[in-house]
Amino acid sequence: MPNLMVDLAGLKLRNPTMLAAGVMGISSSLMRRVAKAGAAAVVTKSIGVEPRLGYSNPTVVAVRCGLINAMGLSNPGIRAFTNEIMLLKQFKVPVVASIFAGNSERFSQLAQYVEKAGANAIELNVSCPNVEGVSQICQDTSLLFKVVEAVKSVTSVPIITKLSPNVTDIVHVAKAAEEAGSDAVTAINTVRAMAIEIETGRPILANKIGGLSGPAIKPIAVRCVYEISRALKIPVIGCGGVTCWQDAIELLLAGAKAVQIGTAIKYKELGIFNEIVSGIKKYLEDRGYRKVDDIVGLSHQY
Amino acid sequence: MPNLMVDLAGLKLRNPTMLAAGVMGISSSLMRRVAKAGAAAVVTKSIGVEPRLGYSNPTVVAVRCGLINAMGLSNPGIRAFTNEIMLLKQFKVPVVASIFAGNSERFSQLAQYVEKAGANAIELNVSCPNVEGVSQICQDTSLLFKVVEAVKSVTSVPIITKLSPNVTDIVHVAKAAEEAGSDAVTAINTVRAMAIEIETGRPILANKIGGLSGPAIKPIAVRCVYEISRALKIPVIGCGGVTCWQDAIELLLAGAKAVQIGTAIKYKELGIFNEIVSGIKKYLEDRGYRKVDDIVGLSHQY
Amino acid sequence: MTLLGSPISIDKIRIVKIIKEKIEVTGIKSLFFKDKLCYDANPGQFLMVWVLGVDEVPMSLSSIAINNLSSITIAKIGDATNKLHSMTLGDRFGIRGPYGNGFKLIDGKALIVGGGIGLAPLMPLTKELIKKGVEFTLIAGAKTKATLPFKDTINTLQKNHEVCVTTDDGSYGTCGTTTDLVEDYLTKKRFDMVYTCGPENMMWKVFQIAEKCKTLVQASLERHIKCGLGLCGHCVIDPLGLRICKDGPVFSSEVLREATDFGKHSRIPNGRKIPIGKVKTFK
Amino acid sequence: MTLLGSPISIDKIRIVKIIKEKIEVTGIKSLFFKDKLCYDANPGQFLMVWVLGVDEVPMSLSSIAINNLSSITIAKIGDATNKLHSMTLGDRFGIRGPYGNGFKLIDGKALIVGGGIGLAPLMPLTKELIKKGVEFTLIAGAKTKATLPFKDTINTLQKNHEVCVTTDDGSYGTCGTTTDLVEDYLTKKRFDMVYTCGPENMMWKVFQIAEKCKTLVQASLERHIKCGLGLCGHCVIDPLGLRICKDGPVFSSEVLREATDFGKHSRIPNGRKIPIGKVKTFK
Ligand SMILES: Cc1cc2nc3c(=O)[nH]c(=O)nc-3n(C[C@H](O)[C@H](O)[C@H](O)COP(=O)(O)OP(=O)(O)OC[C@H]3O[C@@H](n4cnc5c(N)ncnc54)[C@H](O)[C@@H]3O)c2cc1C
Ligand SMILES: Cc1cc2nc3c(=O)[nH]c(=O)nc-3n(C[C@H](O)[C@H](O)[C@H](O)COP(=O)(O)OP(=O)(O)OC[C@H]3O[C@@H](n4cnc5c(N)ncnc54)[C@H](O)[C@@H]3O)c2cc1C
Ligand SMILES: Cc1cc2nc3c(=O)[nH]c(=O)nc-3n(C[C@H](O)[C@H](O)[C@H](O)COP(=O)(O)O)c2cc1C
Ligand SMILES: Cc1cc2nc3c(=O)[nH]c(=O)nc-3n(C[C@H](O)[C@H](O)[C@H](O)COP(=O)(O)O)c2cc1C
Ligand code: FES
Ligand code: FES
Repeated sequence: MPNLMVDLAGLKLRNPTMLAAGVMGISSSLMRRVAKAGAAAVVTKSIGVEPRLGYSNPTVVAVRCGLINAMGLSNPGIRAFTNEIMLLKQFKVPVVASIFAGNSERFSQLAQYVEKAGANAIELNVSCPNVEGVSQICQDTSLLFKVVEAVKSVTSVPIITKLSPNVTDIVHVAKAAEEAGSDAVTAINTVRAMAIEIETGRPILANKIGGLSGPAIKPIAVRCVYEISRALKIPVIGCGGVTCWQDAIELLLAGAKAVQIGTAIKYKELGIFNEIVSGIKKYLEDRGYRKVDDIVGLSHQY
Repeated sequence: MPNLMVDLAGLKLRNPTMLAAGVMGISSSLMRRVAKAGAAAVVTKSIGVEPRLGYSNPTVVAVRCGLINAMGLSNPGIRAFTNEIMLLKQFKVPVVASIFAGNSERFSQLAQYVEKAGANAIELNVSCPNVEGVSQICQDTSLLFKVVEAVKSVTSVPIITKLSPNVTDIVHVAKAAEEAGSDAVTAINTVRAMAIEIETGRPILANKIGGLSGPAIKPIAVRCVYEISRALKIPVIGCGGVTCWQDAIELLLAGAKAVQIGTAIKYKELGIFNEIVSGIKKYLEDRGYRKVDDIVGLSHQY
Repeated sequence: MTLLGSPISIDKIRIVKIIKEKIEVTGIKSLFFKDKLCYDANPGQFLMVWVLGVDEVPMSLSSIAINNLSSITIAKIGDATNKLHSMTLGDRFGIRGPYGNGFKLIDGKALIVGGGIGLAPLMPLTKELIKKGVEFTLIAGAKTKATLPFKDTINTLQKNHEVCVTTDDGSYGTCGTTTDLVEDYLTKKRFDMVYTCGPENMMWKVFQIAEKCKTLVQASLERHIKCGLGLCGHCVIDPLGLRICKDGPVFSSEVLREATDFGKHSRIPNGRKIPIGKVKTFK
Repeated sequence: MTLLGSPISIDKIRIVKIIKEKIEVTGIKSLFFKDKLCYDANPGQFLMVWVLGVDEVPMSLSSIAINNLSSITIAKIGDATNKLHSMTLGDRFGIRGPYGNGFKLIDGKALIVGGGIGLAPLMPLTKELIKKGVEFTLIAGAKTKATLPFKDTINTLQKNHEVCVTTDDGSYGTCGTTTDLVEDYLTKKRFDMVYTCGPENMMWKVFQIAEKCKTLVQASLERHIKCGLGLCGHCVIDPLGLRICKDGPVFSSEVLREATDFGKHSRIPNGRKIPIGKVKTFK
């Protein structure tokens, strides 16, 4: 019986699957349901200091190989959301609070809030592809450095930086996060994309441009995880298009210590978590591996 | 009967479809076949000064929503290839010669060669995602500027710059190409990606990392074309994942004056060109448009 | 399961043309259109309706494939519904879906309780029950005669079914509320299922009465819908973590008993949970 | 057509294990493996064989689903084929395919002409012809006895079919070349089709003879295969623009007549076209 536990820079997971940020992460009840379905931890919707309405609908459009979304970081604000984190803690669900802001002060403020509420780790969303002020952070490594450093100096839980694929050199950005003290990175957030309805000629999303997720981006996620995990010492969490256990294994082999799952829930509902966990277990078992770490980054040797 | 003709910065096309670079473009016979199948122009395989073997196999891997390739710019070198261009001219196939090099001198040299051989236009491949020295050009706008300017100063046929989506800000790069005198741009080349075989843990491509093409990247191409065509005055050629006529229309509405087709040939063989041309024609006809230009960039108004 | 939404998946937006329109009463209008994917819809399922340039909002199917036409019936509330009301024959909007679970048909005898625009998903339900030979009684309520939609259909149903109409002011049918009548019916007769849609406080009262009378309920709930795909979580009902758009919109008694949000709390578009009375609703 | 290659498409690499091996002669070895997608393969189709860490090369199926096993038969030529020769029971390689068109079965009487390792795709062809009840004569040639593969199969075929073996040095069968025998047969007897695979100059001569004798030919050609998907164009035959991997590898007389590259020119891996004698081939 292989051991599925993973230690992510101090964040202990009973298996390597997590819920990705922004998917179902608006209420403790849904996140609890996700945890019951098998996810070892949940990442919340990205929360800002103030309540935020986000963009108007359509905020999501299905395309052939995935989804494009531009929610616009709608969220109830940190004060209202604190309650959801505390409820999750009652249910003993390991929770990673995703936070976003435009500068390091507000990031620090948010981090302190969610840590106090009981978050087991904090994911910094510096990579939302379609919100002014947030997408820029991961494009400016000195700003990113400041944000991570500031958050790190006021918190004691693990800090995870969520990276964007919409940059020329993701390794360069990841290194800045590492140097600034990030305990782990998540790769990747969505890829900037767009869909136009051809009968009307209209961009479908109210925000026109959004972020592509789902099967389409898995090969991009594999590449990013591979590149980053070879260059960094801190753990990488793989994210992007994981839709079956084989995809999860591919990301682990590429160098991810754990995987996040978002869009696939649309295709397979919450059963996806158990499907992936069983798949990973069987994969390890069949090949005589004892623990998940045994296969993390195995592809690097070639 | 709508007029399908398109004038691409002086390159006259009988319809808005072209063969994308690197697909079938190694021999005049295949390119002629593509033209017979309906393509208004063909772009050749990217040609360098010297013969080049490229990477060893596997050079292509099929993934769920497309292909990843790392051919490594294998090509017979400009001297041997000149013959293919001349043959194409005999058959009166409009030919866009794709060329690559590491610096502006060699780019100019190649440009003069292919123009002399009869190329109707030249596409500068400054965006191959997996070859050292070439991928860097479109990441360094001042180098790109030099290359385009140099080529422009020694040629009189239209110069098309092929752009990479693997940059933080594609509009910025496109503008540099325009300012340097590029007559048009093609967007997009492939997206850096990777596939790992999970039984063995091995990266599949010999070069490990390659470029993703096909349906997966169409929403990324739509976004790039939309962004670029709104910011530039020169025409944009859309490329990336076009697999049916609806995809072609979507790119035209996004702002492309013509579309290139590559990977879809794997799914639909050469019939794809006629399918798309008829689809565009019917679309225009049904809505009372007289020419392709009538719908180019229609989405910009919203 | 098709892993990759193919171009004809229900998630793809289809642009449809208004082929027929019908003003039900002032402020409530039905728009009819042709869409193949709606042919197999269940009563209670909804569409995401893309009002071009304005918004994308959920709307129940108020008729399904009658002479190939389906319809939505819209109460005029705000931007999107105003725009839909301003549209006429030949105008276009986008749809995706049908989404959600819809009502489960039962055997036996049903009580159908609809309030105002909440009657919309109940109209195709009556059609299906008739097809299946299920006996039913319909209670249709509205504030006044002037706000009761579907009068034609209700009148037609009256010929072969027990139908009670109530208005708060007695301007049409009997004077009173639907819940008064529900209490009457459920205590006097045996029903195998209560189907209800309408203002949430009405549905909540119906559910309380039905519980007392040991009768099962299927209620179609409403929350703010963003994605309609079960992903964003905005339409959640605590504490079970049920998504209106995917696990609902129709929930049965077993679930309603545990759904403490029901009748009490809702979430506003930014995701904050507030007491239900404070939510501006369309009814 | 499935637009999106699903995970079970033929293009997905499958890792297979060597379940049986057979040294045909020194330098030619067959490897047997189990693969469901090969069950429906046609004789003449090929696989792209991923020799882990070395190369990915085309190999014809030399047997198809015999007791669920299929095989490739490898002539030792260079890096990839050396590596395949060094592999043994339990070792693994990757495959995708089967690709290409394969031989078209005819009614009537067939002449099969194979040279050396070129006999590989012809072995499953004989099996299919037998199944279909098509009469055939087999001409199998090699340089010497020591380089003639498939001797067992050839011997078995001999029991019910006309079989001629020739070696350049006469060390096995008759002394001479396959083409000498082809000329003999075609001038003396009537055949409805000549199936051939082997060194290109051999096939070219066979084709010339067949043309003279007004007999149709199906020849399995070979060029440098990169993608195997019909995309890269490296495997092209001028001037028709035919791709070995997609339009071939088997071409019939109508095409061969126009294919001026046939027997004359080939492309080296960088895409340059050179006279065929100058290409280092595997035969
Ligand atoms: C499953 C379901 C089925 C529905 N069926 C019908 C129907 O058949 N007929 C009908 O008239 N109405 C129906 N509604 C309600 C309808 O969606 C809202 O009236 C409509 O969205 C209002 O949009 P607006 O732009 O006109 O109003 P706005 O000015 O945007 O808002 C007014 C109020 O409408 C509601 N609303 C707005 N946007 C949404 C949204 N995306 N999701 C849910 N509520 C929203 C909110 O309560 C809001 O306070 C249904 C709602 C749900 C959840
Ligand atoms: C459709 C087809 C079917 C084939 N079937 C068989 C078969 O059943 N048995 C068999 O032994 N061989 C077969 N071959 C030939 C086989 O692919 C080559 O012998 C093999 O690729 C040599 O690889 P290598 O690394 O050992 O040699 P290398 O040292 O790489 O090269 C030696 C020579 O092999 C040939 N070659 C190398 N790579 C390729 C390639 N990708 N595509 C085509 N030729 C190549 C070239 O002529 C080259 O000069 C077939 C070829 C084709 C096109
Ligand atoms: C509807 C939706 C909302 C999302 N919201 C957020 C968010 O708030 N913060 C964030 O960091 N990522 C957000 N993401 C990105 C996901 O966390 C994830 O990085 C991305 O979707 C790729 O993974 P997937 O293909 O498994 O969905 C969102 C994705 C979707 C589809
Ligand atoms: C096998 C293959 C080879 C390619 N070679 C080149 C090349 O030599 N030069 C170039 O500019 N683009 C090359 N491309 C990129 C295509 O021209 C095109 O930009 C990309 O594939 C996206 O379009 P598609 O999805 O229609 O294929 C190649 C693509 C493929 C699939
Ligand atoms: S509206 Fe997004 S989950 Fe229901
Ligand atoms: S090998 Fe690429 S087209 Fe045949």
